[in-house]
Amino acid sequence: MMNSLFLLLFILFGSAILSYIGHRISETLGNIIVVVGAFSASIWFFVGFETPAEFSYKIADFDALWSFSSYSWIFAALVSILSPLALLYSTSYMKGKERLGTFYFNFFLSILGMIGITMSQDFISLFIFWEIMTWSSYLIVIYLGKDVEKVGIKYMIFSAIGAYALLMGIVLINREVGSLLIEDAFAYFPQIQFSTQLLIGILLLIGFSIKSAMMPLHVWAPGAYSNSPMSYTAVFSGALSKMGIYGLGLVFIRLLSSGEFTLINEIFAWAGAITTLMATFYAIIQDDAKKLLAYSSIGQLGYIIVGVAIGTELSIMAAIYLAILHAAFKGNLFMAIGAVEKQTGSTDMTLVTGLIRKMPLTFFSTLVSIIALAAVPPLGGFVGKWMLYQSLLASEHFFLIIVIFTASTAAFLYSFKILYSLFLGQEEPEFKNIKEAPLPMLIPMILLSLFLIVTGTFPGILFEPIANGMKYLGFNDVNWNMSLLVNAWGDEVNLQHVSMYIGTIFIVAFIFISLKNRKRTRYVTTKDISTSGEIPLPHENLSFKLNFYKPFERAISPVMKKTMDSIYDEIGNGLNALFQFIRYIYSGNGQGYALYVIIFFVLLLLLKNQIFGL
Amino acid sequence: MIEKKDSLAIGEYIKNFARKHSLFVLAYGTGCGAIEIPPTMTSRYDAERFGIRGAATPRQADVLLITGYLATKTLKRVIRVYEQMQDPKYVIGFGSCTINGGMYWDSYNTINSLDKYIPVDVFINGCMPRPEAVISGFVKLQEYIQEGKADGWRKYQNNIEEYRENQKRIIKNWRMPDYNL
Amino acid sequence: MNWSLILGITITIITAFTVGMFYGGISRKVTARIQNRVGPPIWQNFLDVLKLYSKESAIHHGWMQHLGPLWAITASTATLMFVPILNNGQFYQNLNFSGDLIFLMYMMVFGQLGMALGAGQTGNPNSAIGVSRGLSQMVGYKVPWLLALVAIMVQYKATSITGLIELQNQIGWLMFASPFAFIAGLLAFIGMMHYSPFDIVFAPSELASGPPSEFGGKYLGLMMTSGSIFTFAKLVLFVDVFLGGASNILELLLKTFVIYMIPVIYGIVSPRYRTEQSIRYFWGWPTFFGVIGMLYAWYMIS
Amino acid sequence: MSEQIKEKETLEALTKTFEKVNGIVQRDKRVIVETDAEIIPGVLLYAKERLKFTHFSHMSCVDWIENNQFELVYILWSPEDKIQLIIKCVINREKPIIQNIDNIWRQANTYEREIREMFGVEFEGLIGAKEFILEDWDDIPPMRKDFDTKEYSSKHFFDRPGREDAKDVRTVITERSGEEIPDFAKKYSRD
Amino acid sequence: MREKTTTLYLGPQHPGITGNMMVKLQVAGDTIAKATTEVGYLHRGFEKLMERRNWLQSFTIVCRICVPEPDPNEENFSRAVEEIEGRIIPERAKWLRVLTLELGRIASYLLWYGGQNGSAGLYTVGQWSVGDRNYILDLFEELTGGRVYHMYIWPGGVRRDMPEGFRDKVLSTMDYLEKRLDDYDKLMFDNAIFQKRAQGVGIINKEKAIEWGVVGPPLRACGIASDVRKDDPYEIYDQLDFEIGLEHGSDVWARALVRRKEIRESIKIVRQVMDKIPEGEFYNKIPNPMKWKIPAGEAYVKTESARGEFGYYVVSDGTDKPRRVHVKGPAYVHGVTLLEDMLVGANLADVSFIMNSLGTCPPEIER
Repeated sequence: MMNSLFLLLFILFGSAILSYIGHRISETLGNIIVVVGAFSASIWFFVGFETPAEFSYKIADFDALWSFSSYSWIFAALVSILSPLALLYSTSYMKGKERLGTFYFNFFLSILGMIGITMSQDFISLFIFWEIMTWSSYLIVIYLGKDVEKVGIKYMIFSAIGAYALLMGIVLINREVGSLLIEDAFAYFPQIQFSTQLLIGILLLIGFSIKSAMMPLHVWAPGAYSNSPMSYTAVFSGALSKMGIYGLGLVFIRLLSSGEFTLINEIFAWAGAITTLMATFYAIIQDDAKKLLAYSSIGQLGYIIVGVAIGTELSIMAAIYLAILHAAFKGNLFMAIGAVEKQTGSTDMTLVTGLIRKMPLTFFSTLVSIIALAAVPPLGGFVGKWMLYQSLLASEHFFLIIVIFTASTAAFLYSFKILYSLFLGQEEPEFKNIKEAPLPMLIPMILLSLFLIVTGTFPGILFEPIANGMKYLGFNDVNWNMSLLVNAWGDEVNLQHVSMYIGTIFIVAFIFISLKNRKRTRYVTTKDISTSGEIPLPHENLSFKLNFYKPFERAISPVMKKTMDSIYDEIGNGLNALFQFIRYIYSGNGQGYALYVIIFFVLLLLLKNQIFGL
Repeated sequence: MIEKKDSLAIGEYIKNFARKHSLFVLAYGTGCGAIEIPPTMTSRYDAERFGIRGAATPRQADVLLITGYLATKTLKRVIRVYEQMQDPKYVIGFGSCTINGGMYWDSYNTINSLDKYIPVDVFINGCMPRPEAVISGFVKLQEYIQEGKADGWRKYQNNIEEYRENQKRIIKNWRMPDYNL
Repeated sequence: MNWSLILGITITIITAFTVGMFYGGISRKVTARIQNRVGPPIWQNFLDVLKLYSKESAIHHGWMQHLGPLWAITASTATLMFVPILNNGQFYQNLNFSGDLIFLMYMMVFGQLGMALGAGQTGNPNSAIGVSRGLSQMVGYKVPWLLALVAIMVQYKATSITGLIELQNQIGWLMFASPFAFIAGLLAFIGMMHYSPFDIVFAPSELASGPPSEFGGKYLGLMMTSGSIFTFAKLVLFVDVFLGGASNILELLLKTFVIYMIPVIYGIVSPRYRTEQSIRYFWGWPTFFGVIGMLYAWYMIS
Repeated sequence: MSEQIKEKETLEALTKTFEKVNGIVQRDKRVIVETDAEIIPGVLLYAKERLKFTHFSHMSCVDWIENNQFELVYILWSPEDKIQLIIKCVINREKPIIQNIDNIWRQANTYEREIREMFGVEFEGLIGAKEFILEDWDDIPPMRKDFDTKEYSSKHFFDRPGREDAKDVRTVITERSGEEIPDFAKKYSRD
Repeated sequence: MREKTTTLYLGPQHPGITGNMMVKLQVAGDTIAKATTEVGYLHRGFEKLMERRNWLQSFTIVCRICVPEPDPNEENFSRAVEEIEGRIIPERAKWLRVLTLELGRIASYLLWYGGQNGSAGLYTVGQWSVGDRNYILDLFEELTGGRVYHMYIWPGGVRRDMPEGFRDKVLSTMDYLEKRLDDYDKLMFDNAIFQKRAQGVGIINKEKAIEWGVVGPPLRACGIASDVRKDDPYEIYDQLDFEIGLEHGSDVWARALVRRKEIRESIKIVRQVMDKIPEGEFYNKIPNPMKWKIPAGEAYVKTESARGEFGYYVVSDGTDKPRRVHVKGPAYVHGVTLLEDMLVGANLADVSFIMNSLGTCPPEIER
């Protein structure tokens, strides 16, 4: 009998293999397989499921259980929505690249990993899927072969640290609880010794928070995000990093729910807030759009971590809401930047300029995503931020608010920078022949943009599944409304009023300004600007791009002096020999990894009694 | 009952009234006459009483003050700046040099009659005109605006070829983009 | 359709525009008097705006520039809509029941982002530099402003402005009840008004006029309109939060005028800070007062 | 009148060091010397380093079209001794080339650029844009004596009305009003 | 290939520029990577025009060379002519010349107050000082008949004697000004923000200042006591008791302090002149100006203007017209090479501020 869960994984795995083979034969065939596979998996996930689907089996004497909880379903849904869009985008984005088969194989595998993680109700299969996800994503990070030494090694080392921490935690849980089922762990966890609880908690948290790029464990992320193909980064940053959040949510709310762990919660909340602030500052000073978005992702994940770590009803809701929205707007942004990269060949914000008239739809989707990202009403981002602040206010985390609010304000800086540098500013002759991105790239972007616009006015369409999911975490009857936000003190924001008002005034003013002197209003090129009466020479650059926020940089220089990255680099230099050795193992060859995985598991199985049966 | 024509006239009157009482002067000291602009704008003479204030860029400005002689090099910039201004726009020629070259009539580098190159609405004579004269020039301009006579910009649009020809006689390297006229 | 609401909104916008314009005129007059001049008539700003609208031609460098001023006016009137103009007033009720302080804080940035995008589209380096400075400075003054507001929200457990006004009817003005937060808020507010010494954004001596460099005619007119509305909205917000709101229009005018004159007078006698100096200034004393205010609030509730 | 000791010392030092230098003490604090164009950098360097004429006041060029010569003038000032030293040299007008001295005084660069533009004198290895003051100039350098500015002006610009015949303004006025030029005014007549 | 740094045109049409010139900035962030000045927008060919005019006609156009402070031009030209011709001028004329020169210096410094503060955004001081400058211009008007261009100092002396009651007017104006200067001090020099803006900005190295031929207040702000009035006294400066401003900071702030001191010293000089001025002739008659020939010769004369040493090199070939007049204004040194060098690495917000502290005046660069 074919279980629907199993079938889902089967479709994904089958698509992986088939797309690999298909791309060997011809690119078109491969692309068709990719799109069909991706959408059929997604459709199967949303339509074909009989709930509750369950699948249990044994791996080496351990009980394993696959099933979606209402909480993990949110994340699985997120993956299932974002990944087909990203794959559709990818067919066009990756056109003409080499080794496409490998790329799509790994892409599907990491989707499989993510789906697997969300459906694992036991720690061992969670770990296995976790590793599948990690390896496949690693292979994509190094796929383009850029900066493999710096980026790939960093990513692999941090992933390995995370995996080992996770594994240690799992091992300890098994030792103390005697079962690897997640539900069992939750049930028996309060009975074990406090110090062990703490140890397990911290180990699991480290394992998960590395994936969600929390400072100071974020070092791998900027490179990895910006180094992989943008179609994958959309999923990488949008969905894959949420797996960490998923885990953190489980650990914080279900495992460490007793009052003794408030300190850990506080520490993580602060770490999240600092992550947000610092990552925002880093994002501001980036000159490469991908890097900027990578840091911005870290920053946005920081908010989510804060929400999860605070652990109140509203904050969890905010966190999950933000996680979903982040997947949408960051996925969208990475896709848009990818479109720019595809069309112009660069994402260097000091080079690319004035694309707005060439790529209006890409600009539109970037603009919408940026407004959502910057949490400006009336788009969806605001709702999440608002709930987060309210939850912080209600739970009396005052200084935390200041930190993340500052970060959120500072986020305007990079938001503007990315819009201005790539799309606005001078239109230069070298970008004269740029065309709008092809349709397969546009469709996902437009869909995501529409999603963001709708959630601004009616966030309730997301609140419903979130409220469902939160039941699993122990929050019953979560109060939610279609478009009215109410905080703990009864103050409210009516988003429908906001959207309606803004829409009306905007239209009225638009009609006014467009009709006024319509005949004598005209477009002039960006070269015809008031340059103090002088006529600029062709080689002179009139776009202000370089060191865009230099004064701000100077103002924040005291905090930025010793960056985390440089500390790691220094350590890295010290441990060069070790790194060389690790490089020898992680040689960048797929078969090597397979070998490594197999050896690891063989060892695990051989020594299972020694390790697990302590 | 107000006729349509009358209402148009009233509209025109209000427009002109606003235009006349709000003159943004482009901050461009083209010649030595610029030295009398600070006194005109500051405490003793205070041109802001008449709604005259400085504007930083041509896009925002209404009045272009040509403060004295124009070197050929400046003429090019003046034309560019003038064409970047939005209609209606006015030009005040300031000092004798704008009228006929003044004491630099035989110089190889200064033009002699400004209104051959851009339309001038009001000339203020003198070398240099005192702030009182400048203000009276502005008042004259305000009168013309109210009467609808300050239409140099329209003249420029209509006779653009003629002006261009004159301009190109002096500016040898004509490397200017086409502006909105 | 709620026609009375639409009428109310229209009246509010017109009031805000008129008051903002007159305040601008008064500030020009006051500046002139201090500078030993007569100064323009106080309705000069109306003439300026009218003239700008009556300009016959306009240029734009693309649709984002076309939308920029629109965006600004949308945001400024929206801010106005969600700020209670009068306490318990039947007239200026608008939509202020459906927003709160946090919402307003974000709403206020909305217009700036739009303006910044409009200015960015022009391709004028002056505009871009102005925007870069403006946004940087914004992060500067947002910190004390935030501290002040959060201190108040925390202390009185209310994020809605209506709630704060009601509260102030009972306990007196927050200006006295939370003095430190008030100081921080006021200092940040001075920065928010973009008068000297915090006018580096528009610094004519190096940036021509900064972001609006390329805006002329109707666009500049719309920007000036939006600016005066926004000024009024900010003033009312400040009065509502710290000065107990106003129960009639005269009281409102009086209070807002007093608050408005502080940055104006301060601006007349100060040169401008450089961007980083201004950011550091805001992260100095104002933030210090904000933190004190916060601790005070904390002390008061625990 | 002072003894002019330092002035004489300066002159002596210059004339003794360089064969081709000769000059006079004009008056208090004024020394003027002439030299050859080839050794100009040497003389200037000597004056600067040894005689402490550290301040480069001015540099000029005079067109002696009758002799077919350009005269280059370097004016130095000694802040210590408070003496002004004028060093002059002549170069051929047909082939006006001289060594550039902006490595001795950086600001001489400005003067040289101006002289290059206004007289067409070439300075060897002079950096800086060719155009300094004028723009798109296509006539002979304007400060040369054989350049007629009035002719250029009437050719390129619209002539100033009333000046076509270059008449004395007073004549024009009196003609118009029908009066006689008064006797006291005739004394100052141009003709 | 497009440059990476942004090109920013500061001028010619720009509110931040002094006069009509252009500084093209290459900006990286708000730091200036390269600055290029371009002049010539005000070139009238004065020197060529003078060669076409006879000696007295030339005298009427020299004052147009530097607009903010025309008197040093007249002084220089007259003195050059007198030196070549060997003409001696009456004692009273010398005092009157010093009077106009010092009044002109005060007027020029008052204008500088406006520029320096305007570029820092403190418009009030500028409004006051430029308004108060009108009182000096009134004095000029009464003395010379001209508000901006005086044409007062001419070869042989000065054109007119002091009118009646002029002395009291000068003295009362000086009293008024002194009071006003205290007001400016309160708003400008005691202003913490102004100090923050000015201190440590636009530093000229002392050695470089000598090497590059910096003159006037910028040089004195480097701690070098150099003033033509003291070093090479002309007219009757050696009979007057005055000090020159001397500071050691070499930055904008030091230059401002130097000027603050000097404007007060100028008031002192004006008072002294009013006290000590001798009676007598004010003008030695020159021959028929239409036929006035000056013997062949040459002279380089210099005057301390408000911005520094103002030099004229005049060559006569024995005819009724000058052979060559070459003007060296202080801005000639400051406005091109020095400015280009100083702006590199400076903050964008300080460009206009630094320019104003140097007192760049384009018309004397290109003439």
